[in-house]
Amino acid sequence: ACTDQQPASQEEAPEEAVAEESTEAAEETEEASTEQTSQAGDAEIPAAVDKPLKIAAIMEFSTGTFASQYVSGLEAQVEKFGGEVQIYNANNDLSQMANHLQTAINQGVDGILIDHGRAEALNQGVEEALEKGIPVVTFDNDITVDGVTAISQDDYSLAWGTLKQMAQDIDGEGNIVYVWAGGFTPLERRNVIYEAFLEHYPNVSEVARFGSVSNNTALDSQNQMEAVLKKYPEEGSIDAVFAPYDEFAKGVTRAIQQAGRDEIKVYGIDLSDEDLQIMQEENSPWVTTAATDPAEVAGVQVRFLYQKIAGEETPSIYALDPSVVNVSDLPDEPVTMADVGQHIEGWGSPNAARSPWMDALEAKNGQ
Amino acid sequence: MKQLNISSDYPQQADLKERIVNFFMKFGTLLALALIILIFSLTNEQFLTYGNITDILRSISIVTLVAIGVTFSMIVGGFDLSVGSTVSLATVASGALLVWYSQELLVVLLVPLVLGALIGLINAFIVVKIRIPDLIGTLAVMYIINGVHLTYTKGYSIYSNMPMPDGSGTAPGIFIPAFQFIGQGRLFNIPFPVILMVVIVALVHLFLNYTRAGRLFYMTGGNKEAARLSGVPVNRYRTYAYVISGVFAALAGIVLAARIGTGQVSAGDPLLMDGVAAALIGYSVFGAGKPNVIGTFIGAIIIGILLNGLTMMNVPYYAQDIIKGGILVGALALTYFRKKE
Amino acid sequence: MKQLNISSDYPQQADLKERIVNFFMKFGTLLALALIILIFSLTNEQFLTYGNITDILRSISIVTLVAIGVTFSMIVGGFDLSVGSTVSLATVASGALLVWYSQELLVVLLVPLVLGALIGLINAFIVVKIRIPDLIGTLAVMYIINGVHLTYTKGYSIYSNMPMPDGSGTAPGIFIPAFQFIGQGRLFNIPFPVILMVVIVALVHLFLNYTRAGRLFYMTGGNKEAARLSGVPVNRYRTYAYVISGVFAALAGIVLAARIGTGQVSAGDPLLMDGVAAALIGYSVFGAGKPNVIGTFIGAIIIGILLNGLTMMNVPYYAQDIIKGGILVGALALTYFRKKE
Amino acid sequence: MSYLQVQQLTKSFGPVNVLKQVDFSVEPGEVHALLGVNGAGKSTLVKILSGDYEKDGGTILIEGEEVHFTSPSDAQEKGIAIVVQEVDTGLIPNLSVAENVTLDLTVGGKNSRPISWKKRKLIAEERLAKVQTQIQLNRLVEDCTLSQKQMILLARAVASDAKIIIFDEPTAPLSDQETKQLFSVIEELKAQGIGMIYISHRMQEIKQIAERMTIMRDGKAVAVYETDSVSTEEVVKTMLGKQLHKADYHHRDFSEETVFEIDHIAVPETGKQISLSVRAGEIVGIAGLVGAGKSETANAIFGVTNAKGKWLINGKEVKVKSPRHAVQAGLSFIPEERRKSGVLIESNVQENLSLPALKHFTTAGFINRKKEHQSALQQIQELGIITSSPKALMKHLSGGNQQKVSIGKWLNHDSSVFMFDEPTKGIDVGAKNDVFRLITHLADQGKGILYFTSEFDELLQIADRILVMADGEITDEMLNQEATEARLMTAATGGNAVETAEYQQRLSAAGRS
Ligand SMILES: Nc1ncnc2c1ncn2[C@@H]1O[C@H](COP(=O)(O)OP(=O)(O)OP(=O)(O)O)[C@@H](O)[C@H]1O
Ligand SMILES: Nc1ncnc2c1ncn2[C@@H]1O[C@H](COP(=O)(O)OP(=O)(O)OP(=O)(O)O)[C@@H](O)[C@H]1O
Ligand SMILES: [Mg+2]
Ligand SMILES: [Mg+2]
Repeated sequence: ACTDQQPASQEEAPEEAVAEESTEAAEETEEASTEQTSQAGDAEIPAAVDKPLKIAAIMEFSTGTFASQYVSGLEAQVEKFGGEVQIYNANNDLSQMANHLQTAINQGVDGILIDHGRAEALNQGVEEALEKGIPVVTFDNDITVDGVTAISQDDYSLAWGTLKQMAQDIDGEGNIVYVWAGGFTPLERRNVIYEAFLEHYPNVSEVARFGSVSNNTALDSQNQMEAVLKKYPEEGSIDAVFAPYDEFAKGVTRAIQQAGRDEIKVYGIDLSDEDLQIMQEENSPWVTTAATDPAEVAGVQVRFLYQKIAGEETPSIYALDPSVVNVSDLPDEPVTMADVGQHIEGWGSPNAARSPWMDALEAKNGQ
Repeated sequence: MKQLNISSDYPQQADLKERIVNFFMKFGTLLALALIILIFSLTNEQFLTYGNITDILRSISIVTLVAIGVTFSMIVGGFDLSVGSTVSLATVASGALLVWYSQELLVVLLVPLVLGALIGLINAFIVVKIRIPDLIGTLAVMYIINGVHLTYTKGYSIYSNMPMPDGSGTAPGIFIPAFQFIGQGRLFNIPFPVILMVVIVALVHLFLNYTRAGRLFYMTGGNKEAARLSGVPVNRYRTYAYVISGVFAALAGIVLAARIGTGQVSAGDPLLMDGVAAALIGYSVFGAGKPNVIGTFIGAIIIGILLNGLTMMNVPYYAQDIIKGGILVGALALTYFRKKE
Repeated sequence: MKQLNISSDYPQQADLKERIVNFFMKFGTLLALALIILIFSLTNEQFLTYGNITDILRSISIVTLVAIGVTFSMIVGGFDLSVGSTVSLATVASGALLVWYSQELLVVLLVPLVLGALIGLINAFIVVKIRIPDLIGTLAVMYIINGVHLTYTKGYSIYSNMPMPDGSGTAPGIFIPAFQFIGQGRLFNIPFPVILMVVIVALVHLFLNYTRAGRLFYMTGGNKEAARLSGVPVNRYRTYAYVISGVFAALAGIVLAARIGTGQVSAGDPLLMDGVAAALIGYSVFGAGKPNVIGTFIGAIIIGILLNGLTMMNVPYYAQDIIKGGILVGALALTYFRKKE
Repeated sequence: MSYLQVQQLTKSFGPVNVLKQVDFSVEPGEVHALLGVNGAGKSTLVKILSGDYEKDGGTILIEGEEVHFTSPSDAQEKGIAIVVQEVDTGLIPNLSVAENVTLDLTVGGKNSRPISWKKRKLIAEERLAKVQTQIQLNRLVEDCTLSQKQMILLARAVASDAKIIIFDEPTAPLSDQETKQLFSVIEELKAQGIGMIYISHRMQEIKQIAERMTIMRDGKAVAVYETDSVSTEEVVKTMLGKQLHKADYHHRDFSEETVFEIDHIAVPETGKQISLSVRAGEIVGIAGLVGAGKSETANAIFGVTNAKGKWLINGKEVKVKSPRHAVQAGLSFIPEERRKSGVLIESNVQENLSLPALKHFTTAGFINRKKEHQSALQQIQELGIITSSPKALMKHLSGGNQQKVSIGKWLNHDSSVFMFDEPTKGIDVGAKNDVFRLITHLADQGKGILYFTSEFDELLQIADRILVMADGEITDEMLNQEATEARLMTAATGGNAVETAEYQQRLSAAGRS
């Protein structure tokens, strides 16, 4: 499924906006997933993974629902494989993240997962890890050291997916509000697409922009959105809000709901159980979001790592396909992350990066 | 007893320059506030609407509650850095009680308040009894409480019908409307948190300025040793102050949870700085030169108005910080400059 | 002249209990540190390896630099809340100079340091000249600097070959290796930032204790009035302290940029708390009872070791906070409890 | 020609004119005393001379040349050193004794040079020896006693090579012996041709060492006298602007019932036990040299430090675990260090006065501010406290007036026992007389009084019974009629428990009238 949708969204994205790596990623993805998505079978379990492995997960931050679900995804998959995962949380501090990477290497772990962060800070550590024979799989960062598998949720496609839906809904013209803050790689990437979007749709104009990321992002966004709503009190003066981070979207949605301005629609990025609930509330202004399943991302990342440990070939780049979730596609009864896939085509890719022996390994450790 | 009076009354009239300086010392901060309001209402006609004013007040209600607690700790000459984490804990606790344990309103209100009081007691124990300096003692407690509330929720925020973190299905409870009313409801078309805030500010003001206990708080902070020798149980009052600080932070946490309808982990962290800033700005209001609740309230209003007005003017949030900082300095410069020659 | 001893030296031999208490007051913190190291090295054989020790030292090098600055401001009886934002500004400035303007190493080092000194001057102007209380004055500056550095980069972090925020193509420069060496290089198999840190700690220690200027800093902080009356230009020394604080924060920012190879916006924020905590723990080392650089260094080591050891023991980061807080309280309780009866 | 000459000096703080065209001069080798009631402006005058404050008008001449001081270092350069009245404003509490004594070496000026810690200690030791003192050089100043702090300041001033040294009430915290030491230092300085300004409220001292005196009243220098050619009465009259009726001790009657008794209270700091009793209406003096442990004992009795033992008020045992218990039980305490523990310096006069008895001004938890204000006004009147208003901050009051507030605040409180620790320290003769009258008045109302002091003459003046304390223990006891300064001094320096037993015997032999 993912191979169908990806190129489609690529084609529609304005050329100048899409960084080259993204296109490359898409191409490699195609290969990778066909190659890796082989059938399950009772293949022999490689000796290298047939023992409790110690895995380190180096995370830039672990607050927010996305991170929480990602962590439980990691834990679930590693546990199924009989290993143990240790979370190193840098709490948004890059140098701490580099320190943690070093600590993990000193600990002599069997494999390292990296979530977010930046190449410049981590390259040194990653190289050292590889030298010491510790395989590394990264998620959503720009590390390009040889021998590392980098998976990403493709922020460019995420942004484009939801923006495209917005463009269709407002028919290519109108006043929009943009919630954004810099300093975070994913948000910066999404912003690249947004700037391109504005150029592509000259009739869409941004009337207000605000946003800041703190531990209380949703409430801050809510307060600021209230101010914006007060500034544009007439119905129809705002058509839509683009909130490329679910904490933004939550706050904005609540502000709109409480002001009774249901005519304004919210277009977000990311999805969690909580987000689903908010979106499914009656007359929720949050109509569309683009997302990948964080637990799924984690699963793929862990499986790639185990493949590496087992000595199998893995691609250097693998991009997970984001899906655009429209509330209209969901049924009336509450949906959870677990069953989004039943309603949204292309949601999740449970068989990505799955080697034949993995089922056996899972079965063995699941008793 | 023979009366012996050698005091001579000094001339009461100060000269003009003196009076201008005095005026600015007293009203500098208020003047700055008035100026800000003027500018915003000129540049934006929506600014002074009833709806926007209540919005601003509602948006500062939580910070004001935190800042009142901070004010109490400052009055007794202490400092409470743990308020932010207490807000987080209270938010998460009320969320957990509602969603995980489907408790009744009363329980949902009481438990966080008791937790807040407990944290206050811990702070007091560390600062008053063990005598660790307040800044570092409450900093340590801040770490601990942050850790506790995150460990308790395993890092997850708590929301209605969430899947349980231990994987045991869906949480049974929801954020009941009666609870949400505390953060989102309206009475006589005034947001409930605004009413709550104004009533509390008024009560605390009366308490601090017109009651014996209030006076003793101030005396304790003025000179612990002298107050103690005058028979004031200073350690008890310092303990009270930390407990009150904890309870107000917990109350802020409850209002926060009710407002966002989520038991958001770490949600209280950003409130510490703003709460402290509000309390400190309060020093300068009316030239008080000491922590006082009306000043704190006005400090919170200044911070809230800036956020609202600048957002309306579409100033990016980071540039807002510059203006916020600049206005802080400006307002305070009026007050403090030339204070002591 | 006849000597008449009015000082009545107290009996030199305190009783045993007294001596134990004194011992703990002096060495409580170090004892706690030793205990922590013992526990970690018992539970984890990797802990006391050369690699891990240098890692720990490298990981605290940035915080130590910040904490030294904070120590200076504390020595003169002030407080500098703006150090975190100064770190961010310096980090972004060196990033911008490298990546946007392809500048040479010398420029990349000098400009942030000058910026740090400038911020120090602004702080000093506000606190010393306008007499706004240090906590709130430097808080305001913190807001302003945060705003300035975010506005400057439009909120983007700066990394090699990034697309320019104004859309004018790709940035010309990169993080040159000579610069990265500051954060990531090694000399004699010791990480360069560790060498930098140790040398600076030693120099600052010598400076503070064995030079005239160093003592004047302490005198200024000990009793501003008495120092002034003895002819110390206290305001000048307070100004120096803020400037030094700013310069050290800027230096920390440079090392941070070199370490992460990015001009990361807001990167300095988390350093404030840890820097302050390190400086405060330092009070208790050797029972100094006042800010001192060796104590600050040991404070930073304690924080660094806890983080490293607990991570190795697979304690979730939020539970680490509980332990961090607990150990802070424990170490300080040894020191402060029974200090004054 | 005078070495230092001050002409038409004026100074005001806001609306308050503190100095009104003051003329004043000092010759080399002369001790020039400065006298005046509390708040007369003495400290202000010398603070201007030492560069602390800037003058508003008038001229200061040194050797005939006009000088302008804008900072303390200006004054130091011109050879003016000062030993300040509030010792804590002259010392750096968190630095060692050695460093405080050698502060000038660090600060700069002509003596400045980098010195090693070892050298510094040597110099400090020498300097302290010059004022005949030894103090542990490593001790932090904040841990030193008041008299030690005073001697440190003194050592520094003497070492400063100044041409003029100003002493602002130097002997207030010193014992007789230390005062003697100080005087011998002063004599030596005189011999070296150094001029000194000496502020004190103690007439005998001034008679003893000063050549001339200038009397200040209400911000004006009203008279200059040669010490030898003027009587004490004349001086006091000029100071106060009226005659002072000094009350001599006259036998007072008091009831036989014991109002307050302490039984074997273990004083933590001295490690000694104390027992004593006070009858209703009796003034019991506790005499002792500085360092005898009087303050420690007083603190222990008032529950400031946690002492163990038995307290009985009106025959009933009470628990005194903290000052609050003591206050509730009916004790009042005027501590020695008023700025530190007697008054709240940043609060106003009215709040200070009402503090211990705040309950009396409270109905249902609320303070009756009008009543509070009225009461404060009345007390300011009665005690002669000089202040612009009851709302004035304590820190703007002169030292003596602060002391009056420190006493006055207890008068609203219905205590049965009053404890005074050096209550006359730093207050002028008029005020001292007022304080004595106050104390006698309280005693006449049936209160028990405990009066701790090292000023033996004061006790002879008002105490009905005197206990002598040495090294934390009571070594002698006598009725006023039996007391002489000599006997007090013997007991205070060498007295021991045996003597007390002897005394008891002698008393009973004499039938104890
Ligand atoms: N900084 C100040 N601001 C306002 N008034 C002041 C200040 N300093 C002193 N005064 C006032 O000036 C007057 C003189 O004070 P000063 O300290 O010189 O008296 P003094 O003669 O030294 O008295 P004492 O014997 O009590 O020490 C007092 O009335 C005092 O209240
Ligand atoms: N900080 C301290 N630590 C230990 N002992 C002290 C301390 N301060 C004073 N002492 C000792 O306690 C005893 C009493 O001291 P203090 O000078 O207070 O007595 P005092 O009789 O009240 O004299 P004063 O006339 O100064 O009030 C002395 O032996 C003194 O050396
Ligand atoms: Mg005086
Ligand atoms: Mg005493």
